[in-house]
Amino acid sequence: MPNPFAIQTSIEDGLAIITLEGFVDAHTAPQFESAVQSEIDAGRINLIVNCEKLSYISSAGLGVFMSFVEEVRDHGGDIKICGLVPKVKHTFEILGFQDIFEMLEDQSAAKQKFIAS
Amino acid sequence: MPNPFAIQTSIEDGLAIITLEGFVDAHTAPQFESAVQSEIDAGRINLIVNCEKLSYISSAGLGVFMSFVEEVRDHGGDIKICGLVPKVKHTFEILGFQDIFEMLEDQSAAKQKFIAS
Amino acid sequence: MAAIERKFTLQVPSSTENLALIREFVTSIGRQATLNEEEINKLELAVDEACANVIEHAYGHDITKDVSVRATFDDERLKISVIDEGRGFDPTGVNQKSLDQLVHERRSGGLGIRIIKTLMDEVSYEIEPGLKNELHMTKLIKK
Amino acid sequence: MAAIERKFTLQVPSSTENLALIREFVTSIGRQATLNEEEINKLELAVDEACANVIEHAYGHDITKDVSVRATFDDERLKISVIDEGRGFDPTGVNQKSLDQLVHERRSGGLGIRIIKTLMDEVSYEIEPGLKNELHMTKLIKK
Ligand SMILES: Nc1ncnc2c1ncn2[C@@H]1O[C@H](COP(=O)(O)OP(=O)(O)O)[C@@H](O)[C@H]1O
Ligand SMILES: Nc1ncnc2c1ncn2[C@@H]1O[C@H](COP(=O)(O)OP(=O)(O)O)[C@@H](O)[C@H]1O
Repeated sequence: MPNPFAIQTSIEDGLAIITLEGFVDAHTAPQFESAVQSEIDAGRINLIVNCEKLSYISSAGLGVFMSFVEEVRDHGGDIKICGLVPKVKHTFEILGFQDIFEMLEDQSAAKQKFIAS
Repeated sequence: MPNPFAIQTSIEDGLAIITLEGFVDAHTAPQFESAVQSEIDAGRINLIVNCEKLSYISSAGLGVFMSFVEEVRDHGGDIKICGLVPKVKHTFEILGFQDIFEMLEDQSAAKQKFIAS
Repeated sequence: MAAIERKFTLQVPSSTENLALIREFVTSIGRQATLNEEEINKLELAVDEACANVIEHAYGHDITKDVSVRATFDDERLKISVIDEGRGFDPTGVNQKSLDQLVHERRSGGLGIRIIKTLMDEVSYEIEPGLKNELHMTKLIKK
Repeated sequence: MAAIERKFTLQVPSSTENLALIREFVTSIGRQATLNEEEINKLELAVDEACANVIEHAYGHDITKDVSVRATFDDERLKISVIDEGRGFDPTGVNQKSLDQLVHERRSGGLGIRIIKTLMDEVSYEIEPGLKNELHMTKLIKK
């Protein structure tokens, strides 16, 4: 596990794109949380979390999605998830996240959704 | 560790090319040993061991090189090693293998050596 | 003839830094027990959740404490226990809220025990606060 | 102020199948002890060799036996012990042949103990055949 976790944020067309890589568990979730918090603090309420390179997530990571989504929706924004690999997608689905979050194939599909709405 | 070890043998220009992938330790070295043995049994005494994808070797793997090299050299052949990544190369060097084995950059350099000799 | 039971133990300081190692431990055992990838993924997540709970709740992030994970398997089942000497709790007293509720309350937690119960075939707690708390989990091995 | 000592234990059945897990265990600890990659690689190889020797020589590939690896570290040193209850041996009685000799004799072994002694800063054996044999190894942590 030389590089268990990495996180990157970029802004494209006014959308905040947070890219997760490796493991999001109770050890690394705080970094994810503060990345989301920073975007919201900066007034960005349309967020895409790109999970193409995310290989594992535990409830600590899922909790980050749970705890911010109402806040951004209250302000007319959203958090959309894209690029889930099957293993990670399965974890989201076990808990019923597909009923609350939009999960898109890839980043461009997620961007399209924001632009269309 | 979904794929800790793999081994492949191919014959090119009369040379046996054994390609190692992943970990060669006391658990997987027997497979390496029997791959070398098969080539020798088939009369092939010019062997290249391609280590480009080898990420780890312990003395069990080094022992395979040690135990066959005299035999093939007695018959005018050789075992040449190519493509060592720095970590693995370091293991070979700790034990002085560079004094006994030719270690080449890549497979084509190793083939060249056999053809030139 | 019954298969030999194989036994594994891992004991590490109570720190989330060790969760990755705990997951490696558990997936390696799952593979040896011939679980398929999907079952291994479930085992990995359940044990991660159990250990994260110990680190966070039983010990309140006190790295001088230890978390133990013990596993045994034979042909039929893989049993895994997570053991702490922390404060313990009453698992029957934890009320499980729906995901909707948790989201509504902007909670970042509250899913761990549900995950464990969903993913494992048998789950039981043995609690002796401050002495020894054990969470026993079983996964049946399908042939 | 002295750093807290952190303690790790792994116990697995005596099978070469578990060497990969033992290496994961050791590299994870090395990383936490802030060893650099080169030192971690040395530690990984030395402990692998020590455990392979236990599996092969101390127990003769008897999977019903256990191999234990214990590690502790603080700011200055990482200590790691490999423990078995197998047949033991006299480490002073093992004669170290040169690589040339081993190659000449077409030997496939005879490098393990040399590797351990070369890679670790301190090495000592405590042997009580059939009861408890311990190989203690230390790596100094350079700042
Ligand atoms: N091992 C434990 N020791 C003490 N308390 C625990 C333990 N596991 C769970 N709990 C308690 O049960 C509650 C629910 O746990 P869980 O469903 O995992 O959600 P979360 O950990 O996210 O709060 C925790 O908030 C905690 O109060
Ligand atoms: N843990 C051990 N228990 C019993 N005998 C051992 C142990 N470690 C080493 N030995 C003995 O010492 C010899 C040399 O060991 P080593 O240098 O590791 O080479 P190899 O294991 O390849 O033979 C072994 O062949 C064995 O007889």
